[in-house]
Amino acid sequence: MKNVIPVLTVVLAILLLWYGGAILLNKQWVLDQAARQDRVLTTPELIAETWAQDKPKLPAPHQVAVELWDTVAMKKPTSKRSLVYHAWVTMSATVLGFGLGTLLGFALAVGIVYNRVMDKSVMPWVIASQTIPILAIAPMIIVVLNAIGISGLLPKAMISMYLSFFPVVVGMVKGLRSPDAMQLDQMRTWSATRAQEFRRLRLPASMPYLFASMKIAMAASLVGAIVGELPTGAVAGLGARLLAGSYYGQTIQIWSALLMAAALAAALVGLIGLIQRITLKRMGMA
Amino acid sequence: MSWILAGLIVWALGLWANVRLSKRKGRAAALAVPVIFGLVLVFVWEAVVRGFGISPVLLPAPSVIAARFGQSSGVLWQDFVQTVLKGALTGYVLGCGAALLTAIVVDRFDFLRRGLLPVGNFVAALPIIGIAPILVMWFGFDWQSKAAVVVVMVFFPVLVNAVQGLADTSAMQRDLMRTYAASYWTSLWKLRLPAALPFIFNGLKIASTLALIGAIVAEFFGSPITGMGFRISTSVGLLQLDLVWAEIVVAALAGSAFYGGVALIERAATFWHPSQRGR
Amino acid sequence: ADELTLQLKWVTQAQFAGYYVAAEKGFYEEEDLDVTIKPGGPDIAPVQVLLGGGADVMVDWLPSALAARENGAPIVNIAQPFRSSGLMLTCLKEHGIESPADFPGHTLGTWFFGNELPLYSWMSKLGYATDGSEGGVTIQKINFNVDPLLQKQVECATTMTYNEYWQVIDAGLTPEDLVVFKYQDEGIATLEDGLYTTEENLADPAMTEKLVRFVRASMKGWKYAEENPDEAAEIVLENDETGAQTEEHQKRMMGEIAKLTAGSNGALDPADFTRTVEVLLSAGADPVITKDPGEAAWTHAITDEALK
Amino acid sequence: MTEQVAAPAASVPQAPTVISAQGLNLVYETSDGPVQALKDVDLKIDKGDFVSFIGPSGCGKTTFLRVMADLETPTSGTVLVNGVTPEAARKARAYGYVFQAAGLYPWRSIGGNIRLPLEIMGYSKAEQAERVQRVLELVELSGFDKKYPWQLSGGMQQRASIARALAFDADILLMDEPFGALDEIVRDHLNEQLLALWSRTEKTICFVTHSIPEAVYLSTRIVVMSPRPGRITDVIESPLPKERPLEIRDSPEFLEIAHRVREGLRAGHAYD
Amino acid sequence: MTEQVAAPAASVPQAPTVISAQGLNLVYETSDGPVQALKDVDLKIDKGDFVSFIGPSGCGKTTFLRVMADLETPTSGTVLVNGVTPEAARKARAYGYVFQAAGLYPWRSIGGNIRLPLEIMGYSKAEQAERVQRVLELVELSGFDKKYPWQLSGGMQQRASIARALAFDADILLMDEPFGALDEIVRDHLNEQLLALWSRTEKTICFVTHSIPEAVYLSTRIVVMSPRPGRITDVIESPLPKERPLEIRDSPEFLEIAHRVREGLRAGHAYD
Ligand SMILES: Nc1ncnc2c1ncn2[C@@H]1O[C@H](COP(=O)(O)OP(=O)(O)OP(=O)(O)O)[C@@H](O)[C@H]1O
Ligand SMILES: Nc1ncnc2c1ncn2[C@@H]1O[C@H](COP(=O)(O)OP(=O)(O)OP(=O)(O)O)[C@@H](O)[C@H]1O
Ligand SMILES: Cc1ncc(C[n+]2csc(CCO)c2C)c(N)n1
Ligand SMILES: [Mg+2]
Ligand SMILES: [Mg+2]
Repeated sequence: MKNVIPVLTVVLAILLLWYGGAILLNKQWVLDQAARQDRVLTTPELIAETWAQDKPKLPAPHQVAVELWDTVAMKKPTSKRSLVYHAWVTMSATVLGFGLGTLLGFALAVGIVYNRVMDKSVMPWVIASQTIPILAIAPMIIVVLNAIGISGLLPKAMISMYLSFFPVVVGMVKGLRSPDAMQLDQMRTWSATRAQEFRRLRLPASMPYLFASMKIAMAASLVGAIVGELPTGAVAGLGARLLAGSYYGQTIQIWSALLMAAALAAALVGLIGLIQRITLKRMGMA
Repeated sequence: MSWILAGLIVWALGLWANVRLSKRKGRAAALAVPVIFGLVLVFVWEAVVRGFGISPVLLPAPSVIAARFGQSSGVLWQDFVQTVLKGALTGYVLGCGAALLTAIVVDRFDFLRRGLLPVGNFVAALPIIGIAPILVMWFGFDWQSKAAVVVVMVFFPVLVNAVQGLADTSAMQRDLMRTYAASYWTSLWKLRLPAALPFIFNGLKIASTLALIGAIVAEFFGSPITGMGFRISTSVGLLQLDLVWAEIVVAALAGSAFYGGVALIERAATFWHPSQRGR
Repeated sequence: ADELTLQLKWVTQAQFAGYYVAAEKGFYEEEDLDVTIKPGGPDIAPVQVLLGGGADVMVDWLPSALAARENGAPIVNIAQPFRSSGLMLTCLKEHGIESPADFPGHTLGTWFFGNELPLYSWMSKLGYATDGSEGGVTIQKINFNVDPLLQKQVECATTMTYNEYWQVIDAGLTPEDLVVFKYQDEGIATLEDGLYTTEENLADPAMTEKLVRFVRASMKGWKYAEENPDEAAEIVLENDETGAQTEEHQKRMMGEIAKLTAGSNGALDPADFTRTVEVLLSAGADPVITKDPGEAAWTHAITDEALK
Repeated sequence: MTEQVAAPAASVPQAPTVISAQGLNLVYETSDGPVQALKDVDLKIDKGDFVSFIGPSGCGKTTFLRVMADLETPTSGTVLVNGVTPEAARKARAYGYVFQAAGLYPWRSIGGNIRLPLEIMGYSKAEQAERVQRVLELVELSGFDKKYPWQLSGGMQQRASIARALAFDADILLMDEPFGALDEIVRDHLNEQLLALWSRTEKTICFVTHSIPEAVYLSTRIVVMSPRPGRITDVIESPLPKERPLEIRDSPEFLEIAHRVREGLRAGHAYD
Repeated sequence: MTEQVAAPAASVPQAPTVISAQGLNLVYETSDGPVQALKDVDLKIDKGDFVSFIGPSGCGKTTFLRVMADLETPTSGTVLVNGVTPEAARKARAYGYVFQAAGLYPWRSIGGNIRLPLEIMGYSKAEQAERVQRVLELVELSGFDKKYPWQLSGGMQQRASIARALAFDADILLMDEPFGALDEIVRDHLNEQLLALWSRTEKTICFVTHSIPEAVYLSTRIVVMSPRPGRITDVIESPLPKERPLEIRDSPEFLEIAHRVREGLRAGHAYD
């Protein structure tokens, strides 16, 4: 609770900058329009108009707020015009992709830690895989998956998975290797099996790492889902909203979809944080 | 059929070689194993594309990509300069530099830390895909807007890591500085910055892959008629998939080299850290 | 019913009204067809979908279809519901461009992804370099909206008569603020929005038979849409899943689309095809296509059957 | 669990050999070059012996213990434990090992930490609970089994780690400076307890310490080692009786052995 | 640098008071409730004193040292150091502090670690080099100045940390179990060295230890503390002369003081 005042201060500062920025960026258009219509604007008029444009370069915060209110609270959540509906569509793909990515990442990490060949050969390629601009070839992936009959939620989830498995691999490899030499030696003196060593030492030791990387993975997964929604443009989801907004120059719509996406990410990441706190508390580590 | 068979055989051979090699010690083996893994991957790809007769419009074979690589090296180089050297690198340097300075300020003023970090986390959750078009609108079509996207993308990972790193000193290490009655700047310079280096490099490494991806993706939302992202997005429309893949190869090579470079510097700068000492 | 998948070139909008009308009004059903319409998007290459087996027919423009053909995609035009081109270049009057002779020294924006081909051909026909050098023009890639024009990042922008032009108007500019060059009027029109399938499909009698029925029903849809533009626009709106389209815009778009489909019974006019190929071949240094694909790139086999 | 290895052994005059090392050498390859940690080490330890290892820091005491426990492989030479290789002995769970630092798992309570080896070795739940209680009492930590390691002081943690090694029936106990972090009074107390346990159970104990009085008080034999390369310079048999009250430390025999150990140690140092 | 604080003091019969604590209480607020670490502590330390603190683990020895060094603020009571508050004394760089663990900075070599306080206090480069060499010799680590902490054994690290505290001219030396990790021979040697340094420099030394002989051997006064809440139960003045050969430890006076300390300690424990 100590954070409330600092956070509010920062938010306030951002709002001020935002309003100021809106004036700066939208000024040109307002002036051009006035010139075309032979009007002369006073400064207050100018400012008022920059904050009330239909298709501003940067919409003012209240414009976005009104749009959010209209599309979140005033529409039936099942309506195609409701942001809640689109957020739901994106969230399904995000969560599915996140689940798949976490599983894949976990499996790879276990393989890397327990198998010499994987340890030596896989990691450089895992890193290289993330330097491929998957976002750039997402459309092709969608098309190719479509061609072999996979469509709907799964292609989006696959892109999410591709982006989210990486932080999990990296974090889990670190976590599974975090027990120190002495702790491993103890297991040896008790002549514990590999499975016992894994369940009773490596796994619990890796928990803090797992949660930290799951948070990153969740955020990445959301980006993946949105990217997956872009090329199939006309379909549902926050990504489709962003795109449609962009085709028709609806900046306000873009910003509201964007803020909705950020809120969704914050909520999902917060959920993991909650699970983390409960789990670590029960393990006596918090 | 013969291609598929060949693919299977090469795969088995590669696996066998790696199982043997990974038992050996030494630099050469450590290098050979992933290389063999990669070569096998490429060969199997070739075999699958040829064996199943996959249309070049869907997935070109590596040999076709390689041929295109040679043919279009001029275009590839020009795109590389535009995207990587101008867009990604500039943005990376600016973004990481700004993040480090901010980290120090944030670390100095607790009020900012408690206010800025939660908001920062929220802002960092804004998908790049949504930000890119806006930044292109603000900063124009050329590399400046790509650099801006990269700045936004790398800023928070580096900031968060740096802030965490600056706080990662043990009570005893700080107490020692206290007994010396060291000033804030002295203890920053002699204790907290060195202690933060492993974290900072962690952030810099993450940022190095993000930078490239960010620059390329941003080009999807507006670019002059050059650049890797531009080429990828427009060549798909012309069905020049071989050129698309050649660009992707450039991206992967550049990204891996970038990451590797940062990792090398990390190794030199944090040689003392347990993670760099072991194994 | 027989299943068939149609891949559109762009998002759900009145540009594709004929197909949505045919589906909604039961014309496909009457032909015993179950048609799935897949919307496109900015980064979807319909040819890829077609060749990958994700669709049986696609809507594409002839220039990019021919370019794909040269790159090894065996695709064939089987019908041409659009007679005229809706492509144009829109400039702000304040930049002082009144005729194509004024282009040099200015920045022209166009979509890429195959859509740039007509513009390049035009410029080359005019004899202008496109690399921004002295006496030439600068080509700028723009995304599929008109912001760069409004914000003066380009001086002219590619627009469609039925869509982007009206976005400029909606933004608050008047027709008097603008100068437009229609490709149709400049004599460099290339064929848009045709129906294409693969050579492989055409070799399969069962498939051709299905395509015949499909084209017949689609043309019925188009003609219905031409006659009932407002109802057609409503149907399109119902099929838009983003919920982002507006009624006003779609009704206006349908009105403009009707002008482009007017005069086509669905059969490709070989003269139009030849003109398109000429325009494309005339592009100078880096031509879109290097040789005339000839009659292999189109067929009347389907329309002949369908229009019987 | 360990029957197949444990020799039948009663306390006969010539007890069977439990550990025998011959011509043991161990070289660590480090980035600074090789480090010879053990050089030509020969040693025989009989069943029921209490052997202390003493020597300057870095002389190879820990290394020797680790070799016995199959945590380190000697470069050359042979070690036999209960007549088999250290590996076989380890697999037969012949060892209880107390490490130089406590090394408790932070996510397990004290009770959970002590239960860990019992779970791994497959003791029944009831047996586990019973044993945990017993060893907690032995190290005077009853009532702390629900606490987590970070809620205990360093000395308490070290005692918990000793309890963990005593919880299961290993007949060889390897203890690496187990009492280093404790104050003198607690240390005396635990010394007494350890001696009592040892004479009750006939375990064989190898014990590393830096304290000369502690070594003399506890052991039947004291092994003095010299610094790198680690060699055994002296093996001192203690004539002290098995029954040892704390006051024995003021007896002349005691002081005399302590003196001998001190001399042996001093020989390994550079000073005077 | 420290002149303004250091009292002029020669070894006159009634040396000036360097540290005086009165009615000191310190309570740690923890999630398990408050922990009283120091209760009603009164103590006076004169210039040139060598004071040992001894007591069971967790009795508040470290806490008391930390209060003196202004690393902890007492809940109530007053402390004066050189007649000023601990904070002012700290700012005047009156302390050299040796922590319970070595706490070297891993990114600095041994030489770099010892140089650290010298750099901060603005010694000239030449002076720095000269002092580093001198203290390295003192703790027998000459030749190791280019090594990094993790390349040294625990005992060597601890000696480096002692060297670090000796490198600059603090006239109060606070040492928290500095010799805990060392073997007996090295420990004896460093004890001698420390005594020599002390009698040469007239520093005031506060020294925490668990070893009774060490406390008796080194100190002019021994402060015995009892467990929580930490109180001072006894302050023993040593009649031993300033000149102390190692053999003094066998003298009757020595044994008699040791006995008194042991009795004081035992009173604080639960056993017998
Ligand atoms: N894993 C290792 N790699 C390289 N050298 C090692 C390793 N472990 C120990 N050494 C070196 O081997 C020598 C013996 O080490 P060991 O730990 O056995 O000493 P010790 O007698 O237990 O010392 P201490 O009393 O300080 O615990 C030392 O010089 C040490 O530096
Ligand atoms: N930061 C802290 N927060 C809460 N309690 C603390 C803290 N530091 C010490 N204590 C508690 O205060 C008491 C005194 O601790 P202190 O470290 O002074 O003991 P000590 O005499 O130095 O013990 P040792 O000989 O083990 O070093 C202990 O019970 C300890 O648990
Ligand atoms: C894949 C693809 N994307 C966009 C266009 C350009 N385009 C043609 S019609 C239209 C609809 C709105 O006017 C747009 C944007 C294209 N030809 N192909
Ligand atoms: Mg050791
Ligand atoms: Mg202490």
